[in-house]
Amino acid sequence: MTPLDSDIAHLLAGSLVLVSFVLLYQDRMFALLNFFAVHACVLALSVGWQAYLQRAPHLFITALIALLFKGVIIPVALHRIVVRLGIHRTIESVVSIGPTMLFGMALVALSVVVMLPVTQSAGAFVREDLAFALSVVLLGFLMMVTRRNAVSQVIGFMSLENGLVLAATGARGMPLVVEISVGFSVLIAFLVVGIFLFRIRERFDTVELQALDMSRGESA
Amino acid sequence: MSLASPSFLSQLAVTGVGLLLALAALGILAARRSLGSRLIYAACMLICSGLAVVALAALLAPHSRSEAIELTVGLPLGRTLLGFDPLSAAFAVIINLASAIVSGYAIGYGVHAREPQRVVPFYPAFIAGMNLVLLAQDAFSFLVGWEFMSLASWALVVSEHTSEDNRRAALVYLIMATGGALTLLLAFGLLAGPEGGYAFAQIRRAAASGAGPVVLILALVGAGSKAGLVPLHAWLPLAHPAAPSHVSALMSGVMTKVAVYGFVRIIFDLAGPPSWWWSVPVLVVAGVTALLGVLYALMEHDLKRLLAYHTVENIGIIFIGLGLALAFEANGLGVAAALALSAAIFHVFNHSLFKSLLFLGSGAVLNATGERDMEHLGGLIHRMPVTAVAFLAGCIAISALPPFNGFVSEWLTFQAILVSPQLPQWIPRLLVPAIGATLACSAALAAACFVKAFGMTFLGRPRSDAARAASETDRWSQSAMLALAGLCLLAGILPGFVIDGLAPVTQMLVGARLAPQSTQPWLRIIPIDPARSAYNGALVFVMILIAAAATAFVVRRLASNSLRRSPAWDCGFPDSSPATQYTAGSFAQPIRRVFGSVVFRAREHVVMAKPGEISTARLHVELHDTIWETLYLPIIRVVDVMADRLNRLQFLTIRTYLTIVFAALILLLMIVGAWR
Amino acid sequence: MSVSVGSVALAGLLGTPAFGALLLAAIPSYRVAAALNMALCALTLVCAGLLYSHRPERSLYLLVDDVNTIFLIIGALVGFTTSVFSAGYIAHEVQSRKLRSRDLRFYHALYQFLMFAMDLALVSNNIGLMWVGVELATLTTVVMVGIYRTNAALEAAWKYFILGSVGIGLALFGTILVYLAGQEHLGEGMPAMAWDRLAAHSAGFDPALLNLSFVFLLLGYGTKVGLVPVHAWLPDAHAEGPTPISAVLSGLLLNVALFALLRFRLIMAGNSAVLSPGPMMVTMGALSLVFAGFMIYRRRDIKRMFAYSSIEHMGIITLAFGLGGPLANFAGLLHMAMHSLTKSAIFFGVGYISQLEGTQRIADIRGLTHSQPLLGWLLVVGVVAIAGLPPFGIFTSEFLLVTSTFARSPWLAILLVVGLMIAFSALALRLHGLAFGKTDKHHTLPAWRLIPMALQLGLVATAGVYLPGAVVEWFRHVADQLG
Amino acid sequence: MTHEWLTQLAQAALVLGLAPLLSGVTRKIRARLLRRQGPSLVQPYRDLLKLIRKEAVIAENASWLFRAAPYVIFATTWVAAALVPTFATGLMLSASADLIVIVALLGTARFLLALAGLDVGTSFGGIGSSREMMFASLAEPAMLMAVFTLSLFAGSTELSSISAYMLGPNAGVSISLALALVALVIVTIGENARIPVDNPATHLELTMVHEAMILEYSGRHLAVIEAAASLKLLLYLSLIACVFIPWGTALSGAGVLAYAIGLGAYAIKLAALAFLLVMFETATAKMRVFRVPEFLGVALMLGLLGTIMLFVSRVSR
Repeated sequence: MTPLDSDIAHLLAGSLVLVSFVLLYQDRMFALLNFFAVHACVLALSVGWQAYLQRAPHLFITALIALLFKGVIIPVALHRIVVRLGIHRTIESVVSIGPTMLFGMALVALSVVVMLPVTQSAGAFVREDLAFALSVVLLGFLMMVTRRNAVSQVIGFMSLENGLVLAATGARGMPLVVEISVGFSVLIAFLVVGIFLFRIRERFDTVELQALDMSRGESA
Repeated sequence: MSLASPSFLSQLAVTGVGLLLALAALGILAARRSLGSRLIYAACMLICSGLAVVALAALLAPHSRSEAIELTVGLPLGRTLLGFDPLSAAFAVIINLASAIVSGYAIGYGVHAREPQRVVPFYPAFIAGMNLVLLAQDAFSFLVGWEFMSLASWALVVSEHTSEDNRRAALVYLIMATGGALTLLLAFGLLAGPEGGYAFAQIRRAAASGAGPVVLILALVGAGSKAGLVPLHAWLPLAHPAAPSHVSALMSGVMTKVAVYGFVRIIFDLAGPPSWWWSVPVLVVAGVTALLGVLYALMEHDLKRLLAYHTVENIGIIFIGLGLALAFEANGLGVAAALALSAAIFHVFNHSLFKSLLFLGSGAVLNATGERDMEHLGGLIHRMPVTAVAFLAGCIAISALPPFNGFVSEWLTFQAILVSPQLPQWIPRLLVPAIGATLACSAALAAACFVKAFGMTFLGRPRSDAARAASETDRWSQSAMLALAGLCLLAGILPGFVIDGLAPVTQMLVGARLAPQSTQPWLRIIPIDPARSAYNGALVFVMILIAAAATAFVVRRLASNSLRRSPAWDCGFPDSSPATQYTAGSFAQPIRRVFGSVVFRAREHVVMAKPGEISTARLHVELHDTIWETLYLPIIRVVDVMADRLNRLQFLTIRTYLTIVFAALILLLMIVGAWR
Repeated sequence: MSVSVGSVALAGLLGTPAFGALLLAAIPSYRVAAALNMALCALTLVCAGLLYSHRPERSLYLLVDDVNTIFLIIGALVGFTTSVFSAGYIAHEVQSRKLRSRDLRFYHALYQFLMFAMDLALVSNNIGLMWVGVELATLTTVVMVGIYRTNAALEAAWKYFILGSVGIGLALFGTILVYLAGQEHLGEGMPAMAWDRLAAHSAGFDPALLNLSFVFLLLGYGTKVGLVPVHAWLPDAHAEGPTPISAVLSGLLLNVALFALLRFRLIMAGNSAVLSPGPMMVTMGALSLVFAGFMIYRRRDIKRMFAYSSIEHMGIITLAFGLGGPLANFAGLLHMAMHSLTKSAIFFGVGYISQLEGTQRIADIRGLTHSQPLLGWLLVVGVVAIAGLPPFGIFTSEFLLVTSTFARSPWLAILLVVGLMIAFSALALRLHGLAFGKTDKHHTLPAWRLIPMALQLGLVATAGVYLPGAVVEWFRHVADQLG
Repeated sequence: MTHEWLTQLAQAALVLGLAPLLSGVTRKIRARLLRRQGPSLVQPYRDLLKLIRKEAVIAENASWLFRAAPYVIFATTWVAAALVPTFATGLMLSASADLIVIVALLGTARFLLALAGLDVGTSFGGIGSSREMMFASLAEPAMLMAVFTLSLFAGSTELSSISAYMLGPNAGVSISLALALVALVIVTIGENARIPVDNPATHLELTMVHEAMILEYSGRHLAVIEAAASLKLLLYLSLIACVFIPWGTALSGAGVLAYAIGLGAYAIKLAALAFLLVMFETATAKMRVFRVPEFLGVALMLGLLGTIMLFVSRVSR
C-alpha cells in the first residue's frame, strides 16, 4: 500500500478520535445525536477505505451497516425517544466538561503509550491505527461514565463500539468482522428498545435498586 | 488379610474404622426405634474394644505386622497410608478403651435422647474420625480424619438444636475447629514443601530445615485450639456441655487427646530436632492454661461446664509435661525427656478415664433430675448411691490424690520438674520452678473444685424437687461408670505397667526409655534411681486399707456401738430449709475473692435496704471473661465493621459500577504501559 | 472408527440444543416443553459422555481436548439435572401464580439455546467463535433473568445487560489484539484465530500486544466470571432470576467464562517474554475471595448469599491459576469442577426452600432439618461441601492449594486462609439459622424431586474420597500445560 | 530387711502413741504461759477414750460417707505420719513413698474431711469446708515448694535419704534451706488450725475452720478425727525435726544404742518445737479469715524463691 493510502487511513482514524472528543464536548442532546451520526459516517468512510485497501469486499457491508444503522436509524430513533421522554434540555454530566476533556487527552496519551512497545513488524499502520481505535474506545467508555443520562450513555457505548469496529477492520484479514458488527447492531437495538420499553430516563444512574434492596431486606 | 501379612494389624484397624462408618450409615435407619440405637451403641462398644486390643498388640510388639497399608482412595496426587506406629498405637489404646466403655454407657443412656436420629448416626462417625486421625500416616488422611472428627462432633453438639445457646456453641465450635484445621493445613504445607511430599515418611526425611519455629507456632495454634489451650479454649466450655452427656464424655475425655496426639506427632515426630527455646512458649502457655482452667472451673455452677473447664486445666498439665520433654530432648537428656513424655502421656491416659467417668456421672445426674445447675442439686448420694461412688472415685482421681491414677502422672511430672536443673539454659531454669508452683497450685485448686462439685451435687440436702425425686440410673450406665472407676484405681496402684507400655513411644520420639518398672520388687515405680525417688501405689493403698480396718476394728471393740440419728445440730441453729445450706456460689466465694479479683475482675457489691425500708439485702457478683473480652470480641468487631463498610458497595448505581470497571481498565493499562 | 463416532457425538452435542431451541420455540405448552427439554438435555449428556472416549479430530473451528472434555461432561450433566429440577420448579411457579405460561413461552427454547451457546464456547477452537459463544450465552441469560417482570428482576437484568455488554466490548478488543499478534506468524484469516495454533506458536508473538490483549480479556471475560471489581451484576442476577437459571449461571456460565480466560492463559504461558499474567489474576482472585467473604455477612437474601459464595470460589480458582505450578493448577481445575457441581446442587435446594417457605429472606427461614429433614440435611451437606470440609472434593482442592501455596509464598497462603475463614464463618453463621432452630412447620416434598441435588452432592463426596485415575491424568496433563 | 520392717512398725506405733501426748504437752505449755494450771498431760488420752465410749449421734440425713470418712482420714494421716523418720531413718515404706506422697496423703485426708463437712448440709459445715479448701489452695503449693527445695538440695524426694544427707558431711547451710524452713513453719501453723490462722479451742465463732467442719461429729467418729488431727501436728513437727535438726537420728542398721539415742533426741526435739510453736501462738492474735491467704501466700513465695535459688545456683544430682 502506498504511503498516501495509509495516510488517508490515518486521517480517517484520527478524525474519528477528533469526533469522539467533539461528542465528549457536547452538552446539548440533539447536537450530541447529530455528531454521533457524524461519528458513524466517519467510521463508515474509514471502514470503506480499509475495504478498498485490503481488497476485502465484505468490509463494505460493515461500512454500509455503520452508515445506515448507526448513522441514520439509531439517531432518528433516539431523537424520537428524547422528544418522547422530554429530556432534550441539557445533559447534566457528572464531571464538568473541562476536566473531562483533559482526562480524555490523558486517555489518548495512555493509549499511545501502551501501543508504543508494539514491534514494528506489526507494521506502523497497525500500530497507529490500534492506538486510535483504543483512544476511541476509551473515550466512549469515559463518556458512558461521565454522563448521567441514559441516551447519552447509549451514545457513549456506541462510540466505544465504533472504536472496536475500527480496530477489527484495521486488523488485516480478520474474519467474522461483518458478523460481529451485525451482532453489535442487534445489541444496540436491544439497548434502544430497552430504554424505550422501560421508560428508562435515569435508570443507569438510578437509586431505585437500592430502594428495592431495602424492601428485600438487603440493606445493611 | 492374612495373619502372616506384614500389615495385618493395620488392616484389622482399617477394617474396624470401615465398620464404624458402616454403622454410621446404618444409624440413620436404626435410630427410629430405641432397640436400634441400643444395637448401634453395642456394636460401637464391640468394635472399639476390638480396636483397643489391636492397638495394644501393635504397641507391645511394635515391629510385628503393623506396617502401614496403602489405599487407592484419597488424595489424587499423593499416597494414602494408614497404619500404626508406637505413638499412634498408644493413643489408639487410650481412645478406644474410653470409647468402648462410653459406648457401653450409651447403650443405656443413649435412648433418652430427645431426637435420637440426630445423635445415633454421628456417634460412630465421630469415633471413626478420631481413629482415622490416629491411623493416618500422611498429611491428607490426617486432616481428613481431623475435620471429619470435628464435623461429626459438631453435628452431635447441635443435636439439641432448639436451644439458642447450643446453636451458638455449635457455631463457635465449628468456626474455631475449622480455623484450627486450616492452621494445621499451613503447618503441613510447610512441612511437605512445594512439591508436596505429604506422606509422614517423606516429611521425616525432609526434616523441615529452619521451618521448625513456624511449625511450632502453627501446631500450638492448630492442635492447641482443638485441645483447649488458653486462650484458644473459648469453644470448649460451650460445646462440650451442649452435647448429650455420653458425647460430652467423648469430646472432653477423648477428642482433646486426639488433639494432643496431633501436637506430639507434628512437633516430636515430624518437625525435626527441636531447639531448647521451643519449650518456653509451650511451658508458658501450658502453665497459664492449667491455672486459668481450674479457676474458670471453680467459678462455674453448671456441672458439665465445670467439667469442661477442668478439661482445660488437665490439658495444661499434659502440655507442661510435653514442654519439659522438649527442653530435655533439645539438650540431649534422653532419660529425662522420656520421663516427662511418659508423665504427659500417662496423664493423657488418666484424664481420658476420669474425665469420661465424671461426664458420664453428670449425665446420669442430668438424666435423673433434668438439672445441670449445682444450685438445684444436692443429697443425691442417698438416691443414686452407685453413681455417687463412681463419681467420688472420679473426683479423688482428678484431684491428683493417692492412691488413684491422677496422682501418679502428677507425681511423675513433679519428678520431671525436679531433674530440670540439669538444663544448661537459664530461661528454662527460671521458668520451670514457677511452672512447678503453678502445677502445685492448680492441683490444690482442683481439689477445691471437686469438693465443690461432689459436695454440692451429691451431699447435703436436696435443693430442688427434681433432686428430691431423683432415682438411680440404669444398669448399663452404672456398670460403665464402675468400670471406669475401677480402671482409675487400677492405674493408680499398678502404674508400672502403664509406664512400660509407654516405653516404645518414648523410644520412638526421644530415643530413650525409662527403666522397666513392672519388674521392680513390690510393684513400685522408680523413674530414675531408687535413692532419688520411688512410689508404690499398691503398698500405700494396702497400708491405708489395713490402717483403716485396724482402726475400725479397735474402735468397735472399745466403743459402745450404739448410734442415734437426730436432727442436725449445726451449733444450735438448725434450719429445716435447704436454702440455708452452703451453695456452690458461696463455696467458691473465698477463692473468688482471693484469685478472681485479678483474673475475672470479679466485683461484689451488697445492696442494703435503706433505713426503714422493707426489702431484702442483695449481693451482686459480676465476673468478666477477660480472655473473651480482650481477644475474641475485638476480632468480631473488626469483621462487623468491615462487613458494614464493604456492604455499601452492594447499593451503588450502575454508572458507578461502570466507573469502577473503567478505573480498573485504566489501572491495568497503566501497569502494562509502565512495564518494559 | 472412533473418530467418526467422535465427530457424530460432537455434532450431536452442538446440534441437539440448537435444534432443540428451534423446536421448543414452536411448542406453546410449557409442560410438554419441560419434558422435551429434559429429553434433549439427556441426549446432550449422552453425546458429551461419548466424547469422553471418542475424540473427533480437531478442525480450525472446533476442538475437543482434555481441557474442555471435563467441562463439557460436567456442563451437560448439570444442564440435565437442572432441566429436571427446572421442570418441577416451573410447574410450582405457575401453580403459585408467580409466572404465567405466557412468560414461559420461550423459556425452554432459551434454555436450550443457552446450552448451545455454552457448548459452542467450550468446544470452539476459534477465539472469535468462543467469544461469540460466551456473548450469546450472556445475552440469553439476560433475557431469562428478567423473566419475572418484577421491578427488581428488570433492574437486575438491565444491570447485567449493561455491564455485560461493556464486558463484551472489552473481550472483543482483546480478541482482536490476540489475532493481530498471531497474524504476523500464522498469516491472515482463520488460522490466526485457531486457538491450538496460537497456543503452539505463541512463543514468537509480540509480547506487548499479548500483554495488552490480556488486560482486556481479563476484564472482559472477568466480568462474566464475576471477579471483583467487575462482579456487580452477579449477585442481583442470581437473586432475581428464576432459580434454575441461578444454578446454571453459578454452575456453568461462570465456568465457561473462566474457561475462556484459561485458554488465553495457555496462550500467554507459551510466551516467555510477556508480563506474566499471574500477579493480575492472583490480585483479582484474592480480592474477590476476601471481598465476597465479607459481603456474605450482611446478606439477607438466601440466593444473593450463595451468589457471593460463587464469587468467592471463582476468586479462589482464579488465584490458583494465577499462582500456577502443577499442584495449584490441579487444585484450580478440580475446584472448578467441584464448585459447579456443588453450587448448582445448593441452588436446587435453595429453590425448593424458597418455594416451600414462600420467601428468600434468610431471617424468615429456620429449622429446615426439622420442617423438611431430607432437604434440610442436604442443604447442610451442600454448605459443608462448599465450605471446603471433608469428605468433599472442594476440601481436596483447597488442601492442595493451601499446602502448595504456603511453601512458596507464605503471606499469600495466610491471606488465603484468612479469606477462607471469613467466608466460612459467614456461611456457618447463616447455616445455623437456616437449618436449625425451633419451628413447627412441616413441609412435604416428594423425595424424587431431591434426586438431582443428592446425586450431585454424592458425586462431590465421591470425588473427595476417590478420583478415577483417568480424570486425575487429564487434570494433571492440563495442569502441566498451564505451567 | 526385717529390721526395716521392725523400725517401720515401731515408728507407726510410736507416732500413734505419741500424738495425743504432744497435744497434751502443747495445751499444758500454753496454759502455763497463760498463768493457768492447765489439764494434765494425759488428758487427751482420757478425752479420746471418753468420746469413744460415748454414744455417737449423727444427723438424720448423714450419708455413709459421713460415717466412713473419719476412719479413712485417720488411716491416711497415720500412714503419712508413719512415713516420716522420727528416731531412725531407713524405714521400710519410705523407699516406696516419698515426701510428695506424704503431702498428697494429707491432701486426701483434707479432701474427705471437707466432703464430710458438706455432707449434713449445714451452713457451718459449708463455711468450714470452703475456707479449708481455700487455705489449702495456698498451703499445699507452699508445702510442695518447700519439698522441692529440700529434694533439690538433697538430690532426692525420699525423706530417709534427705535426712541422711542432712546428717552427712556435704550438707552445708544455705539460704534456700532457711526459706524452706520458714515456709514449712507457716504451713504447719496453717494446716494444724493453730493461732493465728484458726483456733483449735473455740466453738461458736464464725472464723473457725477446722472445728466448723467436724461440728456434726460426736462420739467415736469425733474421737477418731481428733486423733487424726493430733497425728497431723506430730507429723509436721517430726518432719521439721528430721530435716532441719537431724542430729541424733539413728541411721538405718545402727545398733540398739543408736536407736535409744535417736529416741531421746526425738523426744527433746518434739518438746522444743512444741514449746516454740506455743510461744508463737500465745504471742500472736488470731487474724481475719481473708488475712490468712496473704499469710500463706508469703509461705508460697518464700518456698518458690528457695526453689528458684537452688535451680539457678546448682545442678541437682
